Amino acid sequence: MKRIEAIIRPNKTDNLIDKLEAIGISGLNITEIKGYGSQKGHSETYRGVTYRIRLRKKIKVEIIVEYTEVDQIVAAIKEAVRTGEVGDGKIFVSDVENAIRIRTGEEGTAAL
Amino acid sequence: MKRIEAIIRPNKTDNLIDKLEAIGISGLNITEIKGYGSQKGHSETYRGVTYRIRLRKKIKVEIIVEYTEVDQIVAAIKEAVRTGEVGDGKIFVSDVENAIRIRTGEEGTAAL
Amino acid sequence: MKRIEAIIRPNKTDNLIDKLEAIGISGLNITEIKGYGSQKGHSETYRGVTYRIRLRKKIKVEIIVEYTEVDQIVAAIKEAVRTGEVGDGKIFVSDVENAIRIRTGEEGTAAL
Amino acid sequence: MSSRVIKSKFMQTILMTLTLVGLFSGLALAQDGQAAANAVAIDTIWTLIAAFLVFFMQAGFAMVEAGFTRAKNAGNIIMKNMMDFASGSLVFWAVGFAFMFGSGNSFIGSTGYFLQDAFANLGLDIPIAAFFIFQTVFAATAATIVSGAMAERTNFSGYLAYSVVITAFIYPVVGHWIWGGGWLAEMGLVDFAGSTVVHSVGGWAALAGAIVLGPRIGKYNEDGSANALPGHNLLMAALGVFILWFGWFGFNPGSTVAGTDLSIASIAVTTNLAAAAGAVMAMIVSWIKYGKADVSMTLNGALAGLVGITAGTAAVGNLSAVIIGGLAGIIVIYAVEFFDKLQIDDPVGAVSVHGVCGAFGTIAVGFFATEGGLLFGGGISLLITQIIGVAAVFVWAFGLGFALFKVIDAVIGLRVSEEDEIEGLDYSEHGADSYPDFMVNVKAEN
Amino acid sequence: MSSRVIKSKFMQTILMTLTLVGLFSGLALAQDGQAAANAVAIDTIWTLIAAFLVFFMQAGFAMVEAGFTRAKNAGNIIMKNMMDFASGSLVFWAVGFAFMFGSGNSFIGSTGYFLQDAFANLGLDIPIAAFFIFQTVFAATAATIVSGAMAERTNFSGYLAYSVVITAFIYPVVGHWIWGGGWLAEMGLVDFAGSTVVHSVGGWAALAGAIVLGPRIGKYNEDGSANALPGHNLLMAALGVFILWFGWFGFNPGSTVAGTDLSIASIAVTTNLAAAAGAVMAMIVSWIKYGKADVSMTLNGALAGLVGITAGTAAVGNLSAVIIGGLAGIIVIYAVEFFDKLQIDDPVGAVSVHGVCGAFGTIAVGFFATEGGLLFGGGISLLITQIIGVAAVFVWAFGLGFALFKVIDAVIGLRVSEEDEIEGLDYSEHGADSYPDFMVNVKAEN
Amino acid sequence: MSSRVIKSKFMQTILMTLTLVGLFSGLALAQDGQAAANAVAIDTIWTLIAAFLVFFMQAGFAMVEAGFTRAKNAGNIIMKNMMDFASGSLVFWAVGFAFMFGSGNSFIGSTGYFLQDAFANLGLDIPIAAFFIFQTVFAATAATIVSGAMAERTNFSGYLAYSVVITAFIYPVVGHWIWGGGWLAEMGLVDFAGSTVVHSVGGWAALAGAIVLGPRIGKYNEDGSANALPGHNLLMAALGVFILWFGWFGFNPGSTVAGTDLSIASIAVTTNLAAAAGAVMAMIVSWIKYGKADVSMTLNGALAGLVGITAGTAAVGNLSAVIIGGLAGIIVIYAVEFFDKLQIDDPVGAVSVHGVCGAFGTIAVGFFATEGGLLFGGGISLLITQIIGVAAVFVWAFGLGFALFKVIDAVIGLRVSEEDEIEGLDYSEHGADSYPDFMVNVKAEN
Ligand SMILES: Nc1ncnc2c1ncn2[C@@H]1O[C@H](COP(=O)(O)OP(=O)(O)O)[C@@H](O)[C@H]1O
Ligand SMILES: Nc1ncnc2c1ncn2[C@@H]1O[C@H](COP(=O)(O)OP(=O)(O)O)[C@@H](O)[C@H]1O
Ligand SMILES: Nc1ncnc2c1ncn2[C@@H]1O[C@H](COP(=O)(O)OP(=O)(O)O)[C@@H](O)[C@H]1O
Repeated sequence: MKRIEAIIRPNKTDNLIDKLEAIGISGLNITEIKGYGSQKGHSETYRGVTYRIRLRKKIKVEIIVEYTEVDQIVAAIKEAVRTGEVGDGKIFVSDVENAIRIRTGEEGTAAL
Repeated sequence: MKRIEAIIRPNKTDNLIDKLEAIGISGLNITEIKGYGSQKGHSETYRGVTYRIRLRKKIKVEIIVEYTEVDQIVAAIKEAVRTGEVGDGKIFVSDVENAIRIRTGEEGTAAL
Repeated sequence: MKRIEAIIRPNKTDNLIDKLEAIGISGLNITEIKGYGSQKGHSETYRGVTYRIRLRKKIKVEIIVEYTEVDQIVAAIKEAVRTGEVGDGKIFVSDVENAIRIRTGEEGTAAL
Repeated sequence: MSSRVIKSKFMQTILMTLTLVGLFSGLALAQDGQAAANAVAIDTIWTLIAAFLVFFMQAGFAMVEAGFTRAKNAGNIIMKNMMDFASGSLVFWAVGFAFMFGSGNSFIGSTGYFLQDAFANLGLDIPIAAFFIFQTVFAATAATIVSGAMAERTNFSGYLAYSVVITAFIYPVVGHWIWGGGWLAEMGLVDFAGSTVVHSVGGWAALAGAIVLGPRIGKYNEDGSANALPGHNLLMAALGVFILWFGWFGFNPGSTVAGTDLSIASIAVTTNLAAAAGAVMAMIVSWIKYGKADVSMTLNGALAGLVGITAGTAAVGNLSAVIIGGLAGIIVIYAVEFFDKLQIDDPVGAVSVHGVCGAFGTIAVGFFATEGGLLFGGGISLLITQIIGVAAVFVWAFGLGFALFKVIDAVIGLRVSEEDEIEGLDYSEHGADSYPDFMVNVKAEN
Repeated sequence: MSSRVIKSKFMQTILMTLTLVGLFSGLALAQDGQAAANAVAIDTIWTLIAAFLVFFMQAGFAMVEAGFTRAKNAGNIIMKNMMDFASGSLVFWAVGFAFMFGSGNSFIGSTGYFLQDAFANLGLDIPIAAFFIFQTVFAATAATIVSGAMAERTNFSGYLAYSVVITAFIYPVVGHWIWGGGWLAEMGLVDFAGSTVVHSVGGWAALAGAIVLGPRIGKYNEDGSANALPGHNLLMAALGVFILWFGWFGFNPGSTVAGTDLSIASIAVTTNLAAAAGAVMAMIVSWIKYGKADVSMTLNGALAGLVGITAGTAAVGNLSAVIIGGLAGIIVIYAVEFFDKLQIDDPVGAVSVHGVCGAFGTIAVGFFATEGGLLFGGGISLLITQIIGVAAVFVWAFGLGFALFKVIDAVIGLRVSEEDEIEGLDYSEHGADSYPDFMVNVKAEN
Repeated sequence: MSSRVIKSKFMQTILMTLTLVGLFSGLALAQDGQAAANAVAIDTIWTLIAAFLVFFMQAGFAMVEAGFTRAKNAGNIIMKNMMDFASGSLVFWAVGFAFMFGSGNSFIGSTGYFLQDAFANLGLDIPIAAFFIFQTVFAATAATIVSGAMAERTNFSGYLAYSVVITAFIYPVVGHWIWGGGWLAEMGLVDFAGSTVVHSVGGWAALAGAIVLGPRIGKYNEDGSANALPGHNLLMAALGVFILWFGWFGFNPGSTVAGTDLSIASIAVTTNLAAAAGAVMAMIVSWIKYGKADVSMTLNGALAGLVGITAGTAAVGNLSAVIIGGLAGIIVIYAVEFFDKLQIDDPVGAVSVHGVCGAFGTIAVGFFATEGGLLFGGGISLLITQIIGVAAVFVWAFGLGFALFKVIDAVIGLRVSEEDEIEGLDYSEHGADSYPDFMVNVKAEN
């Protein structure tokens, strides 16, 4: 099994879920994070003091899938969230050993 | 070392920590996430517009442990959070290469 | 590629980012989590009922890097956030198979 | 000079004098007319402004209750507070005011439904409409108190049903007893602005509601100990307390329904001193008991002082006000703990603040009243009257409230399902999320 | 007795009588003076206190608008509400008040810029300053209504420009027509506290603004259906509604600008009953339509009832007030849906609440006025006048508003860039973050 | 006719006339009585309502301070604001009022502790209780100002100790000097509603507190530059400003303590114009300086305008009010930057708003007063008096405040530990979490 993590722009979340729903993804998780990268932050002012915000709000979408599905999903993500501007984000793929569905106790692919 | 991630119902968090405390877990992390799965979302209405919330609030509990402890912990999680209804969640197990305790610099199992 | 996750005290976040910026890290992610560990929680009182908070607020900093950079970064983290008191946190290192930059489609090290 | 001439002169003079006096009196009356009309206008604007301030207490109650409960129920709390006032305004107009102030017997009034009566029996100079709006906002206060004690688990329809009945009947009847010329008024009960009429009625009905409902999921452990279910926004709760304190300056001084009655000034002073003393003592006692100055208890202490002084605000001196307020601030802490021990779950402390401190304040008048109070040589009779009043109102409000909630429970269902309670009433009752943009902790830490 | 003596005596008596009467009258006048001065003082404090309450409605509008929109724009909403009042206060002082109440023709006034005039034409007993401050807060209300409909996408400079023009010109002209002795006043239009003058003017300008701006990104789908962009804080929105309701007790009863006019009491009652009925009916209808009692619609319903009764608050009976308020509470729901169907995006429902219900309330006077209303045998003439007034004000406020927004769009730019809108106006317009400590959902769930 | 008869007739007539005049006068006096009583009632309700509005400013201060600081200290801020009012109410009753208004010398009063005196020296018509409650809420305002400058790092016990002393002594003494017939009153200082008495006293004590405490952790860098520690809730801060503005209509017009004094109307107008001008100018200047219209500075600008006009509100014309308010709105921005450069950390700008603009406003009277002001041909003497007053009060309030804070620091400890400050005062001082349901950013971004 593989873990696909996509760091994306928040306003693309809906697009992405629509797309993944369309290709029949059975489950995923969303986490709110702050990202540091080539996309620079911006400056705010508060009571006469200007300060730089170097982190940007990002969404991490995490999906555990059969390794055979990775390519299709990665392609779908790219399609759904790409704008071509700096800050579009990354996809990371890593290994997962096992998955267990708590409700039924099923393990492995059956648990997804 | 292994990473055990349990995606659970928020209202089971306490139960789970109690249980893990009881079996002597030394540490864990809690993250608030939103999950998409077979458990469907629900509909809300705002000013005459009804909209579907397809994500559910979930808690991710993450524990890094010696690989020998995995089975016991997985069993404990199942016991603590299972209701038998759709949406109970999943457990994912994956590999961790090394752990370092910042305070002491200890590495590996000693760092947990 | 490796994933370095550092669980640190929230008030050390700035220090850490400064440090990592200084050694030329190209990107990272920040997540707010709650941690359970040897550092005990504290007690609060509300309307005559005292209750124990056993989780502490922590920050998880996650960086995906070339495996050759791991040691330097781990050392930098230790330097930036260590106080020597219980609760300084942990660093976990694990494997990542691939990284993709959504904007360009670049893969592997080039995507970082 | 002939006597006739003298007589004539005398007559003339008398006549003229009489004429002049008559003329003068006529003008004087006209005069009197403008000054008297001014006096009525002064009384009217005073009563109205006080009514507006008391109306604003609705916002205070809503903020306190919402602040002291969890984010997932905030929308439901808004709805309860908004609707008990809105529906209460309508039913109090329809029947409540007639039951309370209509002519009738010593138990209940029975004329003037829909305000279709001059209410001459009240002998008011100000327009009946001014008195009516003032009484409307009072009635709504009694109703809204209950909301807090029943927060986070009550079926919205059931709450609406209850709220209509308390404003239409339970409260007006007590009001008639004490303010409408009923049997307690005849006994000489002193409850100037409603420690008992308003606050205790609300508080005891709240007690009945909390008992019938049972505690929130997770509030009490199997060993009987209580868990904290911390309120989600102390700042809003504090804002609510400030608003209530502000509104109380309408509640107490306004209860003269006369701005020409200069005791409004000393009433404002006793009100403020009691609230201050309540807050200070609650802070001190909580500090001693829990090791730290407790925010929510201090806020409750201020309210306790206000409720406590409400009965005697026009009857006691400043020092007595400080003592009454201070004692109320202490009592409220022990009352909160007491009900927790009985596993009666009252999320905002409504029973302790309004029921217990309302009763305390009413009885305290028997001790502290400068006229008739035991401590000022007035003997024990006032005290006995006060105690009778408190007891009678407890029996009525708690008893009727209990019966009502049982009936509602059987007919409509008083409590939401366990699943809905966990999910939060905002979603289950209103399909809403009060804070969709904010990350809300899915599980309070513990 | 000689006739001379008698005459003399008679003369004497007459003289003395006259003297006394004179003396008496003099004193009586002095007397009269104090009572009359008191009456003026009563009217003055009433007007001022009402003005303060209406001022406080600014806070209510800010909280409602902020609560009903997203967290990323809260700071911008604060700024708009603060600045339309602040700049409005200045321009209304400079020219608006003169346009509205100065002597002039039946279209516009033209004396008394910068309050440099006695405004004898108004025939006021109270100081002109009292009347002026009361009118200032009214003018600012009209301006601030627009802010809600244009929320979350308007360029701040553009908004400022608009807000100056409405307070300086668009509103005062309508005010002159109806309250300043203009042509609609001459026709006998009844708009006691401004359903049309204030609320409709604001509402129709808001409509123009919402149309010129276009909907927020993501509000409507390609198939024409609407998405919910839920407001970020229902508790603050509810607080805002309570504040507005509170302030309305200054808005309506205060519009007598006389505390000696005892109709202030019945005005307070009709105001409250209409608001209550509006909230109740909106709750019921939303419950039926959407399956659950909708929080935001119920809040809007209370406001709709208030706006609806504002024209007729002094002219209709209590039952009529309940009916008008209740109908407004129903109408507002259908109006919100109607504008959504037209894809006119009004985040807080300002057009529906203030424009539509303001017009409805004004026309309702033609039916329900106890004097002159169709239903009370007054014939159709008042109704026709009311309809003419509503139509004329629509043409003026919508027309001028539309033109103005088009000009601003061309010159300054009315809408922020897409990127700025997504990022939020707090950052793009003010470099700020209203809630830096809280985790804010980066994407509302859907 | 004999002269005797004539005499007799004459006597009779005279007698009758006198009788009648006496009768008339008696009645007239009775009459006079009602009108005079009405006048007292008008003054009393005006004073009370103003006092209630000023009381409500406590909520405003609490919201502004909480909004402008971080979430982890919100509960502590509530407690400070609640307790300085509560304990202040008690000590001002006990001694403060006697020091301020009791008979005494030109430095301090010394009769009427616990209000045990008729205070005939004040020559009031209204009940002393009315005057007392009005003064109580003023005293509490001075105290609460300090809280903001010392936010986020002050030991709660230390704060309580300070707050008792300022209300019991520091403030009443200045009050005596200026309003209690003391030496500055004798010199003819004009400080109508307290730019100096209330605001500068609070502001200079705040300055002392901020200096003794030192800056918050992380506020200043080693190179002397400042970091932003953004307030956690701009919406609450804005609500607070609206509440303060609202309350100021009690603060300034109420300071006539007479509703029959019709200058209340023009006072309300100057108050509002100055606030408006302050907000507008602060917005403009911040826009120019920082490139964007700054929310928190604009909010401060409105308050600066209000503080600035408070001294001269009854003495200056409308245009002068606009100028004073506008200048205050500019000054406050430079003052905030100035103190930041000195590394005096004042989280909410209390020193700049209340201290600096209070002093500015007092001096401005010397220029702008229509009677006695330099610009209106009144010569320089008033200006000199004003400057002397400002200087004397600075020395007193800053000096005594500084000494007091040093003593508290030595005895109780004025500042919490570094660990507690990082954790937040809600936990360390009160064992509480103000927002347990919300995810709170554990580190503000930067
Ligand atoms: N090395 C990394 N490890 C983890 N996350 C990263 C890394 N580099 C970038 N990210 C995440 O990806 C986001 C986008 O990266 P950025 O460099 O700004 O733009 P782009 O992806 O277009 O090159 C960052 O904000 C951060 O959340
Ligand atoms: N493939 C997946 N990858 C990651 N998380 C998943 C996946 N499938 C489900 N989840 C998580 O598990 C939660 C529960 O899954 P769901 O299918 O609703 O119920 P159940 O676990 O009972 O089958 C989801 O809300 C989501 O958070
Ligand atoms: N086994 C573990 N798995 C995951 N996270 C852990 C584990 N143990 C500790 N942590 C995280 O590290 C934090 C610090 O650990 P703690 O034991 O309190 O102190 P220290 O790191 O100084 O030994 C914890 O709060 C928790 O977030």
